[in-house]
Amino acid sequence: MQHYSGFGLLKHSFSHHENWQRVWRNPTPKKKYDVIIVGGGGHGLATAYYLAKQFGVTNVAVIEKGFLGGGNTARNTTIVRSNYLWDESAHLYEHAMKLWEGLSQDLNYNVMFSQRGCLNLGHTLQDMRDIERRVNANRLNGIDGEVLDAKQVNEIVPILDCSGNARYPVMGASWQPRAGVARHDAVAWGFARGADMHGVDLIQQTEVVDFIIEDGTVTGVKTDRYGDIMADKVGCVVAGHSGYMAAKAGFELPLESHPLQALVSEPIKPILDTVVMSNHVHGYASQSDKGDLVIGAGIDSYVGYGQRGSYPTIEHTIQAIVEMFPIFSRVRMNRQWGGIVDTCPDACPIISKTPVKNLFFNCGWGTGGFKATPGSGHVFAASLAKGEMHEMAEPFSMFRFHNGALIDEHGAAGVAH
Amino acid sequence: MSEVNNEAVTVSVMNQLPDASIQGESPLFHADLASVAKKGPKTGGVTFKEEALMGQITLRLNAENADQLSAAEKALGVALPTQPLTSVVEGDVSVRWISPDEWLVVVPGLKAFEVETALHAELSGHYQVVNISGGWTIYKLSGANVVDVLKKSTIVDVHPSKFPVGKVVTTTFAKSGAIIRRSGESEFELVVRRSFADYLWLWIQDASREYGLVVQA
Amino acid sequence: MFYIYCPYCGEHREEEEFHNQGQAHIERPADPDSCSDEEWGNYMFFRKNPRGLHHEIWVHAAGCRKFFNVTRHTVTYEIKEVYKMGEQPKVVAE
Amino acid sequence: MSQKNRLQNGGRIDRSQPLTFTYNGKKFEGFAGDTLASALLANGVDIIGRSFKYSRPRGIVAAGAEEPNAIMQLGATEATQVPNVRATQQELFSGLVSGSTNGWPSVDNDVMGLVGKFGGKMMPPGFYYKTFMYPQSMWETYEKVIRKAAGLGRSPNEYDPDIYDKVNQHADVVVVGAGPSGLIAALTAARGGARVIIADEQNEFGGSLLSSKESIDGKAAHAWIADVVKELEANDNVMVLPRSTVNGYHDHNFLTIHERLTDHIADRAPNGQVRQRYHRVRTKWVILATGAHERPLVFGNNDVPGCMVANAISTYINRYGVVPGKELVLMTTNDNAYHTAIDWHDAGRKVQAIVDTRQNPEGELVKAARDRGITVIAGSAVIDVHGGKRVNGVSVASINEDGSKITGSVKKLSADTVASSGGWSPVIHLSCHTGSKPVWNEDVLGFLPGKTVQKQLTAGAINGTFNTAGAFEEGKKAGLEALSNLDLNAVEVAIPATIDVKESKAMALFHVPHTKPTSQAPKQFVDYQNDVTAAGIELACREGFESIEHVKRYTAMGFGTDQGKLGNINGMAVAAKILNKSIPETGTTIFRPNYTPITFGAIAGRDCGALFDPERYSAMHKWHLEHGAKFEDVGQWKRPWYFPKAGESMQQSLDRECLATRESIGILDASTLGKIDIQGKDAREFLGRIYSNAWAKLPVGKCRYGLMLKEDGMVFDDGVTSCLAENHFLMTTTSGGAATVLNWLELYHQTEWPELEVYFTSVTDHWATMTISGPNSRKLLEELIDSDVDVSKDSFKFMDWKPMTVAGVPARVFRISFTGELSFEINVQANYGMHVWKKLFEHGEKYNLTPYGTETMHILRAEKGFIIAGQDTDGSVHPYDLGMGWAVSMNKPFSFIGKRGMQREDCVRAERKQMVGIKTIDPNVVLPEGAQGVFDPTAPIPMPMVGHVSSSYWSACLGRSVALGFVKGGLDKMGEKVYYPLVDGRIVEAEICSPIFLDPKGERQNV
Repeated sequence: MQHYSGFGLLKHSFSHHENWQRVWRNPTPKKKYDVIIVGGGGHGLATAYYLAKQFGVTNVAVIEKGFLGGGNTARNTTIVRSNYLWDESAHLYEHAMKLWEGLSQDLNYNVMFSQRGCLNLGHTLQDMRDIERRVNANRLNGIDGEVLDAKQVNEIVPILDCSGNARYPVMGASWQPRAGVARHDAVAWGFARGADMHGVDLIQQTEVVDFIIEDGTVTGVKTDRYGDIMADKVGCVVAGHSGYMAAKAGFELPLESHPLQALVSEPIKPILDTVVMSNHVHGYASQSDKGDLVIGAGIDSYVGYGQRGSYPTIEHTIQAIVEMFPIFSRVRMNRQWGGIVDTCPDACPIISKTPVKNLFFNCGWGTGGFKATPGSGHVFAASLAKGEMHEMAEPFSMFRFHNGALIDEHGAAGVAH
Repeated sequence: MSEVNNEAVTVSVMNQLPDASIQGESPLFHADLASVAKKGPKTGGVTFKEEALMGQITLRLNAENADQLSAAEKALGVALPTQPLTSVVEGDVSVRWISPDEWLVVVPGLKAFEVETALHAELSGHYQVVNISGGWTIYKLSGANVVDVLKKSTIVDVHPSKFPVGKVVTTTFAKSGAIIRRSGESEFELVVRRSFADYLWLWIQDASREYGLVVQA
Repeated sequence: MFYIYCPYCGEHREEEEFHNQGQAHIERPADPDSCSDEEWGNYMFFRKNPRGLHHEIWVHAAGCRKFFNVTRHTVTYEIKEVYKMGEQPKVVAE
Repeated sequence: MSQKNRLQNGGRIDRSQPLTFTYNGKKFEGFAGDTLASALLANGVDIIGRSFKYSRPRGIVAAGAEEPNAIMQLGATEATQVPNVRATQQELFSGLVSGSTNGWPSVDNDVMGLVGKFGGKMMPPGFYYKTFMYPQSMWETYEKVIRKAAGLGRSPNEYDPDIYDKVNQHADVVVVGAGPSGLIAALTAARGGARVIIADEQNEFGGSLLSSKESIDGKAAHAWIADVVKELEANDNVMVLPRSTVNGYHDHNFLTIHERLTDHIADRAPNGQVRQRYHRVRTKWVILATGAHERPLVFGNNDVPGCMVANAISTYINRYGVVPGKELVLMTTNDNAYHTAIDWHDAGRKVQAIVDTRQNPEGELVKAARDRGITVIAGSAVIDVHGGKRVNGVSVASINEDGSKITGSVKKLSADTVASSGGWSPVIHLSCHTGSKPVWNEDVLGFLPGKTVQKQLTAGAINGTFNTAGAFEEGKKAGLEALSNLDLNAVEVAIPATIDVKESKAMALFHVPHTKPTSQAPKQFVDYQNDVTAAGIELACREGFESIEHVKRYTAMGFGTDQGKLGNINGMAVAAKILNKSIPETGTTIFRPNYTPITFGAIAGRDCGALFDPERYSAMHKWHLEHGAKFEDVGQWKRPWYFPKAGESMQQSLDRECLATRESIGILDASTLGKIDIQGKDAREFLGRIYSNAWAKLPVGKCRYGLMLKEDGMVFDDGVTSCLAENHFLMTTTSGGAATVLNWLELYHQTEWPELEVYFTSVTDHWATMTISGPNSRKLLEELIDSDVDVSKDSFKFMDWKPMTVAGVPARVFRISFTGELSFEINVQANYGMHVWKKLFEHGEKYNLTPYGTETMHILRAEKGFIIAGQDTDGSVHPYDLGMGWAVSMNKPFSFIGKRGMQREDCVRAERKQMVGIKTIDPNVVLPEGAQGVFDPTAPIPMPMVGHVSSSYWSACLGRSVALGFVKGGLDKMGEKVYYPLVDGRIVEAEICSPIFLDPKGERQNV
């Protein structure tokens, strides 16, 4: 097993880096697995990793139609925070946060998790009430959080326009110091490498075209490249494509897939040291280690699988960024892109059994999936291993949309994220 | 105050105007456009005028109901434009198509109640007449650069081939909305909501700055 | 950004004038009181969400304020058909 | 330094207009018509920056948008700083101040360069994923160092003094690119009567013609270009946009064009002028005539300053009169690049050799070069470059036919400039923006635009048609096709005469072999800006990053500000080679907007600052301003929040406003409430379906409060609706909810119940609404109405409305109350609102009529336990949760919206959070809104929470705090304790009580 370290780098530099091992194998799938994970994004890979590493289920395959981590994992704005309002989601995201805090070491792969703090700005009295409510709830749930006034906000982010002259002046913010950003691709790769090390087969460029269902129980999947592959349990973790896959299994989900856009500026020297988000002015930004301002746009209103959205969404976002950070007016936007986010009516995910026995879905993360990656993978793995939902996953059953036990996180989910 | 009764509909109608001794204040009243006009430039690419205190009436009815159409024509003295996005002008009455079952009737402010009453008197069946004179005002924009200002402000195509004289479009205007009617080659009328009037006035001043803005009182 | 034909105004307008209102042809159950929780939940929340042709409602919010149906491809974003409320689509998924 | 590389004659520069500029603190001179890059090259500036990872010295390699290295900081003042401007695209102006973006203490002597030299070996792709992990606590420190090293230029730290503009355009045809194909396409479309926009990113039209000595119709190309532009400009239907980059191609043929109006004149736009204008274009057809970028070859040390793309050198010579060196070695896989050697030679400088990778090159250009006495070394390649801060020589070796191996010995040649050409990559970026996947073409050796659903045509080099004659033909064809698609008649356009030069077949070579394996060879750069080498790509593939997307992400290839315009295809070729696949098998290359970076300010346009979002005002707004109101943002409305008198604190104002209202009379501007006029015989039925309570029997002249629910049973708006006449109602909504509610009504009417005869019209703005509230309000009202109108207790009851004339203005007066006091809501036509408002004050002075704002309104209603939708509701509470079952009529025949939803399993369970009053044990403690309640404050974290405080105020009238909030099962827990552990460590003890703190019997409003 190849351990990564600075010393390893030095050693390999003497052999011109010719002897690095593959980070993962490129296996031909077996006929049957204990668990098949459909979807090799961050959540699917994390699920496989924890299944193998922590729950001892190593006869596992992850089947990915494209390349590992190529969906929303590759397209998000990398924000990690756990300051959600309701107990159920706060516990889930905080569970993820705790895993984030040791993830690089656990994976022996630097996911560059940078706890630089996150400000959620308030611009109206109601914003401030919501902030106070959320921070109070966070603290009683054991999640770090503070309510700041405009002056304190300005001390943390001097370049933010905290004057009273703005159309919607900053009145204050919630502040979660442990929040931050991570290197999104590295998260997928780190989990993939870890899963592979523990024996998980990562099958790329292979699309699951259907489920094999007998008497209401899933027994495997049909693939475009390797035909039928059988499994005792199947976990479907395909984000924006969840509705499409659910239809294959014969049911609908309470979600819609929408375009979610993001953009980056050209790289500039370090100037923004925290994550700044504003629901009201409707934009958020952080600065990557490479120097790009990473800016999230709002979600487009229509169902869209095109990985692109409408231009006014980008315009509104940039107006918001210039409004919040007037000094960025002359900085330039480099690139924009879009992801496909599967959004639930209550802005919370679905981690759930389904009408098909042994078929489990983990989806509906909407705009907030990245931050939950390790937590989502962990509780989903626990659920798959046992065949019963983990207690933290329990409230996120898809059947809450029948009985009405929704967990409305629109406020905390915010702009996007 | 009267209650209009006809076979099917019972609605409350009132003359909402006080006597002439009380001056109405249009949405831009406080901007004192008369002084602005006096002090400001007399020539420029864009000319602005608030057609203040006009009477505006929303009329809703079924355009496929010939009886209602003729009743409306009788009351207004002009047939409703039933072609989408068109308008008619007859004397001091203009009617803008808003939607297949909605028109905006614009008359001099003092005539609004009379027209309202006439419409109630003539119409029957399912219809709605609402005096909205206080809620809207009319901005008249004209001049050589009027199209340039509109292109900054609205997303509809204002090229004469697509927006001929007489056409009416309800659309966005900056971050608000307007009912835009081309009233001449280089003249447009914008019907705008009262509460957005200041914002739009600010916008128009900004958008026309490079061409020179002439304000008429 | 979409360019949407409003069947009431009779011309194309920019997407900014419209609001999307979600999947079309969802009928409110005639007798809600007799619905089970599951049926009512399905009506409120469960959606087709297709990758392909989607029948959806748009409203010409900044224009004539009329609601109408659009058949749109959710990958290419092509609008295949626009039709009024109460009408059925001619272009449907195979 | 004088302009040592400037030619005496030729080019499109104006030698009579010298311009002085500053680079890295030193003054230089260039000419009008120069770019910053051409002026720097003219002055012999070799190093313009340091590379980002290895800190290697870098020079200018290209002449346009594809330039990866010459990334400059611009700006003479702090406020006008612009980071990351490509010197190749920045026109020179007098007084331009520029500097390199990396390098310390200077680009010429950079300390990090040493680190790069020795540490570089430890920085293969992905090195940071493999290290900096231990100890965990050190990451923040490592990160600071990494961040500092990255980032290119810097943001200004002052506000932008310039203004930006946005214009909406509509066209029949947009032609992107004004090279030969674009010009002819535009000319054709324009002559046919189409509305045409032609945009080009450069200051001059002509595209590739500007870089060559080619003649058109027997005259100099620029003369022909001038004629075409003249004709286009004279046509009213044509918009000619130079200095305008089509940056994005969006769905349904929507384009964004970024026009730079003053960046070529000065740092800051001349007074009052717009710096940049953004065009949002909807067009029926798009003709992409975007040309092609030449690909450099990948070889050892190919980043030493002096290494350039071949055609860039021709551009500098022919367009700018600059020869960027003395001794040239050209390496090429094709005939076309021979132009560069010929141009160089004809400029009087030495061409050391043309190194042609093909075994037997023989085209007209090869002959032309040989005729000039230029040495052509065939079947060979430049495998290494020598020199540090400037090329001083190259190593050349013969290679085999497919370019995979060195076959002969290595020979050294002296040179200060190395040009390379690996062929041309069509500029397909825009066609990718809408999701179209490009297709590899073996003949072109490049990607061509793929299938698209957009109405898109292409012409010229984007199709791999690289000769001018072909470009003209395709331009005309595209123009005619657009006309035909537009149902316009075809027109005659003569194809200008060109001299056709026969070129022989090019070789497919991207990555030049070396005597050593790639991993041990000198660094062979693929992506200059991100320091991605061929060895790095090979390593990525070896490690299992086999998808090209993985390769790009692992190495950062293509993620620079140039978005891989030069490097992506070479990188794919390197990956394909090691994976033993073809290029198309390796993947494809997808580009996203923007084609080149765009100023944020330009995208924001005028929609920032005061115009960021409309401010909505009521008819009495000016009065509020004049009376010192502080405003609260409610939706887009500016509502008076409170009216402080001189020296008053906010709390003092509120106390005064509250007491004045309860003791005598207060007045609120309530105009912002949403108001909807509803008429029709089914209006009543409709209300019954949309509200939770009953409307069937509400008599004319009466008002009723209603809750509006979503289908899930949760409250989303509320308000009073009045029966004006049998079939006529006036609905009020919350200020923020007006548009949502109207849309909600229309949604249900148009999509569910079109058979109901009812019409809705917004009258929010039409009525000015003012509420007088307090024991003296009737007295005041009586003073202003006609004496024959009876507003006494019995004839004008609570929840009645009446028409009357107030201060001479016809009004509808509603006797409704949100304060619990005797209240009258006066509605008058908004143009008379100010008149009535002022009259009320004239008469109200003696009663100490006190204006109050939203905050006092909130306090007064909270004392009465009235909810504010949106503050006390959050989409998760139904009427029973609010203790408002009285506002639900379960027996209505129609199953109203929300009825079924609120009966779902979870909605009827016990222990739901219910709204109650909360009385702090210490009456002086005002709970913060948002405080979370617990039953057991000693429980460990996570402490079970039972509900939050939604409204909380100091009540001057009661002399204590009052609060409304949610408590699990609260309605059954009256008198029980609840605790609020606060952020500051305090635990506030409180008692659950009725939400009605004041006048529980409602006597005050019934007087």
